[in-house]
Amino acid sequence: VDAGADGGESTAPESTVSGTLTGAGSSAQNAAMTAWKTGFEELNPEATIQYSPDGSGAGREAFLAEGVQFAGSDAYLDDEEYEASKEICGPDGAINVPAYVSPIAVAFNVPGIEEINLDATTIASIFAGEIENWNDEAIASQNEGVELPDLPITVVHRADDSGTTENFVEYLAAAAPDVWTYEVSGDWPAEIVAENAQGTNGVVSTTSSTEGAITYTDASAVGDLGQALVKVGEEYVPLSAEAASRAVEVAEPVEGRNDVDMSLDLQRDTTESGAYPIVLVSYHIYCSAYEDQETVDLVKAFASYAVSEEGQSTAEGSAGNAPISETLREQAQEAIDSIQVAS
Amino acid sequence: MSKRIDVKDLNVYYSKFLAVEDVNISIEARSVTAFIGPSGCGKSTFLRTLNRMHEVIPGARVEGEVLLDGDNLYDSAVDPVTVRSQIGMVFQRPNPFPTMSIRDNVLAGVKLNNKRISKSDADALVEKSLRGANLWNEVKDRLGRPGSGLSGGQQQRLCIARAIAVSPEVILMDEPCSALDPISTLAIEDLINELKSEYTVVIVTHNMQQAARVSDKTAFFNIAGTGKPGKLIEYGETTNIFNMPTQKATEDYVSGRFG
Amino acid sequence: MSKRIDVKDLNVYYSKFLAVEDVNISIEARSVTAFIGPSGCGKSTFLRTLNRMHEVIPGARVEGEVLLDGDNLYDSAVDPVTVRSQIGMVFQRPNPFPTMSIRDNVLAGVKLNNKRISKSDADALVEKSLRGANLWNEVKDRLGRPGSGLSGGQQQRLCIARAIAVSPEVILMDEPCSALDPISTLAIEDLINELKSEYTVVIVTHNMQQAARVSDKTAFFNIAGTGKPGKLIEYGETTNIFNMPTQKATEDYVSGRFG
Amino acid sequence: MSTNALKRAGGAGQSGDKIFSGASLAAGCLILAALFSVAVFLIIEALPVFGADPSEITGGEGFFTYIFPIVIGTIIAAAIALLIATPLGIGVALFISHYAPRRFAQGFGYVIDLLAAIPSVVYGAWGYAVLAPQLAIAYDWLARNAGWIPIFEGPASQTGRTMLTAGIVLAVMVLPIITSLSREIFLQTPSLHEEAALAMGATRWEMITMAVLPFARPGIISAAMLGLGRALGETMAVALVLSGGGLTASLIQSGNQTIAAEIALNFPEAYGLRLAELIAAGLVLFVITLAVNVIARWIISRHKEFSGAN
Amino acid sequence: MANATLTPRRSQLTKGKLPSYAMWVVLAASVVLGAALAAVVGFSIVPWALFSALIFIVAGTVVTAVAEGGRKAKNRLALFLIYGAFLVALLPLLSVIWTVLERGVPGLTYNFLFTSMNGVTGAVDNQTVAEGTPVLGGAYHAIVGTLQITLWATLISVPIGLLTAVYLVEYSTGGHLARAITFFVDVMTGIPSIVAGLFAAALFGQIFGPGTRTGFVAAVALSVLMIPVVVRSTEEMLKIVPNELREAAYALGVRKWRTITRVVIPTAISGIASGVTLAIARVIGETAPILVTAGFASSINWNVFGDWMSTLPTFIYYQILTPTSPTAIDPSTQRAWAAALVLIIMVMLLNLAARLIARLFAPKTSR
Ligand SMILES: Nc1ncnc2c1ncn2[C@@H]1O[C@H](COP(=O)(O)OP(=O)(O)OP(=O)(O)O)[C@@H](O)[C@H]1O
Ligand SMILES: Nc1ncnc2c1ncn2[C@@H]1O[C@H](COP(=O)(O)OP(=O)(O)OP(=O)(O)O)[C@@H](O)[C@H]1O
Ligand SMILES: [Mg+2]
Ligand SMILES: [Mg+2]
Ligand SMILES: O=P([O-])([O-])[O-]
Repeated sequence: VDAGADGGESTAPESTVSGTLTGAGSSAQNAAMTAWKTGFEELNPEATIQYSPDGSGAGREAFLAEGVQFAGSDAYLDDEEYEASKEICGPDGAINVPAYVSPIAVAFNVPGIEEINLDATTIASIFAGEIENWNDEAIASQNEGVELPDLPITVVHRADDSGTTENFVEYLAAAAPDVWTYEVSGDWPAEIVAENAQGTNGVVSTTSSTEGAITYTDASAVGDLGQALVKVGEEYVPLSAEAASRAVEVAEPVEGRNDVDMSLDLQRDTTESGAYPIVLVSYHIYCSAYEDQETVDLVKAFASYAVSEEGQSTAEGSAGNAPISETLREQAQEAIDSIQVAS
Repeated sequence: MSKRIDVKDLNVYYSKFLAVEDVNISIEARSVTAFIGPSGCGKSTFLRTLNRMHEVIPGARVEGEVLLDGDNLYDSAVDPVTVRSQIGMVFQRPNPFPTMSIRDNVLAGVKLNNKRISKSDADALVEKSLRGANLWNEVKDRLGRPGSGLSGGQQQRLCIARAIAVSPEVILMDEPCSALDPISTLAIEDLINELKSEYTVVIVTHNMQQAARVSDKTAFFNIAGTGKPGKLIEYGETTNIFNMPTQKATEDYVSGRFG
Repeated sequence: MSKRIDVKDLNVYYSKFLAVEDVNISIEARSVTAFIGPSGCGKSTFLRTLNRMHEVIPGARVEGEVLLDGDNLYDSAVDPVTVRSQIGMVFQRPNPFPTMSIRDNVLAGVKLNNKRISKSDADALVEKSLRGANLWNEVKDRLGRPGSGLSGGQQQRLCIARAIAVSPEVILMDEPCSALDPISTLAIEDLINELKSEYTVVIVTHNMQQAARVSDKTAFFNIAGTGKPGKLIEYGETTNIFNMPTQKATEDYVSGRFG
Repeated sequence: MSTNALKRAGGAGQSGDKIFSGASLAAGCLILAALFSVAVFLIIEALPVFGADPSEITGGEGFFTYIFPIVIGTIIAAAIALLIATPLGIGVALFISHYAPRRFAQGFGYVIDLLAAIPSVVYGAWGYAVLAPQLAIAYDWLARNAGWIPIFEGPASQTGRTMLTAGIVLAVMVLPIITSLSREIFLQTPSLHEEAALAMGATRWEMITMAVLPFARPGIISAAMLGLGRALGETMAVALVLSGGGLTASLIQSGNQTIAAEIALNFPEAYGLRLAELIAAGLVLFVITLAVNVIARWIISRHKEFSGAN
Repeated sequence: MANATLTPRRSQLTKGKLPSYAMWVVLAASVVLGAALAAVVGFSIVPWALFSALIFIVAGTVVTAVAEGGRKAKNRLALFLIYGAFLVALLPLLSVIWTVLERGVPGLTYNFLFTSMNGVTGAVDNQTVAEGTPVLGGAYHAIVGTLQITLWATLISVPIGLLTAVYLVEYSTGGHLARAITFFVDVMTGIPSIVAGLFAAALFGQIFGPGTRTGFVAAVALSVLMIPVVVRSTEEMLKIVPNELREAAYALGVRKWRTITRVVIPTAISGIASGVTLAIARVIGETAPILVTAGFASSINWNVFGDWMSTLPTFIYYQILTPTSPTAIDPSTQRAWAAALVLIIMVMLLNLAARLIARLFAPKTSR
């Protein structure tokens, strides 16, 4: 109905917009956001994007307090927050758009081993501290032919409250409910005593410097560490962008939102072949309606750019995440197109 | 210029300790008054109340009145600064400013108050004050050096120079010659004699000859015993105090002439 | 117990400024020696070199020898601490420790060598020293109070009590009676007379009667002019110095008897 | 009475006095208002925690159960830091003020002040990357040889990122504060009193215990309190260095957490009640700071008469 | 006579004194013994130094105690410990400085100092790593932000802090107000920095609407952290100014405020300067409060009252925790250490400036 609508059709919007768009939230998106910001500002020299990677919670809070115009978040708005968003966005509330998909690797530092096969129960047992040595029978039985050393396992987890942790333990709780009986949250369960470190970088470098260590991390940061193949159905699936996208595609939309909303509940215990279920989906949260046309244009232009093919590949080049699939992109564009001026 | 001081029923306390009790005294303008008395009897304490310097010591307070030409210093509306700029003081322990050169020490009263003074006036004032305190010759070549590098007696004279440089109407001197040799002492006594023609001078001294030489009137303070307050025992013409004191205690004290 | 001091060709400098030049003097054991001279002539400076206290002042240094019973204080192997524990000192400016009570001030030096002094011994020593300095009566009721709440003269006597409490072999006193009234002065002079029977005493004084009264020998220091070094002009029996000085300068100085 | 000439004589310069005393009073009131509003802000923000159902609090057993181990952790970390930094800081300050050759003393002071120039993120990164691996070896040795002492109970952390390491890093951060203030105060010791001690035949150390340390006492205590404040409130360095966890007595295993680090680590993802919890934790820190400071002030005031202000 | 020259009389003053070389002998013995002990636990430099030092301290003290008595021994022990304290304090300093220099110097290029991170994406870093070209992007924006925010924080807190300390020491008589100020200042010394940030953010959010993030908000947050340090250290320094000096000025009829500004403060200036530098050094290195108050800018902004800003610590923090390119973190790491080095140099220069200022006013005493 308006100029922004065509923006989505082609990968490079022809009309330029102006103004400053402010966002805050997920630090996981930071690298991708930098790429989007740079790419977008190049196409729209009059426009400025500023994004503060304060954390998803902080971002959602700032969004709901009208401190920022959009939020980046590793989790979609929960029901309560969705209700609250109606206060600021009008009767249709906010829209969650999955813009950043990134698989979470189970990474380890065992000299000479680059890949091992693990099923959900084994992963859960290791992280719960029940399997304490790499030569444990439970690991060996899935890895015929791999020379597993007699080496104690050091579990390394995130010290800070993080989306990565939340998605990882959500997977453990769903796929290995017998072993993983802890509460699912962004905080590592206090009952499990293990080494920890702040930030993705922290866990990776601790793991790299500690033989026998295992951790979970955003796939982009895995570096030289060994990676586990995760058992889905009957096969062991290696981590890849396609496998991650696949898992997102088979996710179920959340009920009770406005019709264009794209909040997704991932099926962690999926048996879908080729899907890699430990994946983090990070959203852009926009209002369904903004005060004035200028903001609407700006928001639509930026949102479209982020989910566009170009936007996604720019992000991949910078952040190493997995681009969203064609189907998702179409849905997302539709949602973005529905953004309008508040009546 | 000079002013008289009348003290009425003055008590001085250090917190609860009554250090000086019930002093009544009238100090004439244009005269030299000497305070004598044994160590610890409250001379310094009393002297400090004459320009409200006791207020600087935590816990110290007074009762009674001190009138400067009839105006009560302790009136609630009176600014102690006004009092002190009219009543100058030289302390028992020399205290030159360590942050300042000798010259700046002398000019402290002028400069710290941000009074504008031309360089030549300042130079003249420095020389005049230092000459008055008999220090000029010793320091004229090192006016820019810190005041703390002087000998004990030199510091004492520097403090005298500093006090007279602001020409207050009344000058209180607490043992100004204690660290001085006879020559400097004579010079200071000459200075006091000179000052007297324009200012009111009060000095504390342990040196009875000095009191006899320079003062017009003498006040004798005494203390009855440890923990007791100091009291003004006798006050009168210096010649009378030294030659025919009315009080036994005064006679005992002045007759044992040692100084 | 007491020791003699021989000074040979001593020069004292403050950085580049030669403050005292070429002093040769022999101070007898068990005697009282008085240093007299105009303010700023280097008496304090010289006195400090007798127990190496000048070393505390940055830039101050000496050339020459000071022998304590034949042992050079300035020998490189000598620890100034050893020197100072044998040669005590009372300063021109009274300096009681403000952080200590009066009692602790007196005991400060004693506790250094004798940590475990019994309470009764300590009490006895405190009383004896304070009595010696004629301060006992004034402070006996407030031994536990801080030393800084005393009058100027009281502080000076406290410092004397502190110095004699450690019974050093030589006691140097820089104008010990400057802030004292005649009564206390007499008491201190009595004390000096007493000390003399066991210790060597050196005092700096501006009071010539005092020098005449207490000292066996007198040294007269003088300074030729500003910026010039102080020099020992004449040294001899006190009676000779006062009655038939050999030098014109000495005669001029002592004949102008003011003190 | 109205004829009192002294009353009107003041005029001229008096306004300066009024302005200055007024300004300092105003500054005092402003600080009071500002700090008071910080406190009020905290209390308001923390209030939801105290009304909340215990099961909603992290850990599910109420705020006290949640905060208690972290409080202990905070105290341990600050205690280690102060126990190391106070004597060391005083020693360094004495070195600079009374021991080092005068010519170099200033330079040495400057060098130590450099410690204060290092940002806490860098301390964190250094503690994490350089110090911890070094200490891990020592911890291993301690666990084997002194493991019977509860605080050295094994197995020692393989990464060395333990409470003791965090305490040491904090000590290094606090050190310049204590050193710099103590040094300035030591330098101001009246030379009269130093001379008095030396003249009695005191050795250098005796002179220091007699004249310098008693004079500087209140200052040293204040310096230690400022250091304590830093140690208690430090966020980034601890967050980076410490591999935190539940309460343990051992200082050489992973475990324990400090309030400030807990806040820093969880704040970005916190909202609603969780945020209130974290702010309430900050409030608890105030209470600790206050308690220690009250004790310190009391110690100073007990000796007030002997402070030698005159 | 000949006899006398053969055995010169030993000075009473040096009786029982250890010869000057004694401690060197003890030191040499300690080093050897230390090596032996270190060999027992597995020889390496750290235990060797540790054992040698311990043995030297103990042996030196004991030898002195035996030869010269307890007092001298205590004195010597104190000397050892105090020199030791200094050396121990140097260890972490050298280690940190070395770490920062080693990792920071390579990144310290003209380009780093004079460009911002505007336009630098992960792809740029990936390319840099792949092609081995020099790292692009710099900390100019963060340097500007650090200077601006710290300047404003200092402008707010130093006058207020100084005046408050003056009020507490010179004007108050220990009344309720003084006690209340002291109370809050004490409490605030332990404020976690992030809480100060939250407070400032909430305060400005109330006044200017939610999400107000500017350099000035950060400066206010930092002031909350700075003020207690300034007040308390200044208070201590003012307290030790001898009353004698105040008295001397008052007796000259000098007004109280002039006495304070011309006599008291100059006497204490060196200590005050140290305290202020400490306070600045503390806040200039703060990360957490900046994160929630100043936003996160990657381009240059000189205006503290509008738009977001970055500071060096936040720059370092983000470069370490969320590298520009998660897949190639080396450029980010290099930028972080170079920024740390820049920050340290800035504080050093500041410290130097403070000392120079202090020296201009400092007492011209002989010390
Ligand atoms: N710390 C110092 N630095 C530089 N010069 C000094 C220092 N102390 C004293 N002087 C100078 O050395 C000379 C001798 O000083 P000294 O204190 O020895 O005099 P004095 O004879 O004791 O005088 P007084 O009787 O006044 O105490 C004087 O000219 C004095 O200014
Ligand atoms: N700051 C103080 N706090 C408490 N008591 C004090 C203080 N200053 C002096 N005193 C006491 O008050 C009494 C009088 O002291 P003051 O200094 O007036 O004596 P003085 O006559 O000047 O003696 P001197 O001749 O020794 O200087 C003494 O007993 C003294 O101990
Ligand atoms: Mg007196
Ligand atoms: Mg002298
Ligand atoms: O993206 P994170 O929330 O795991 O930092």
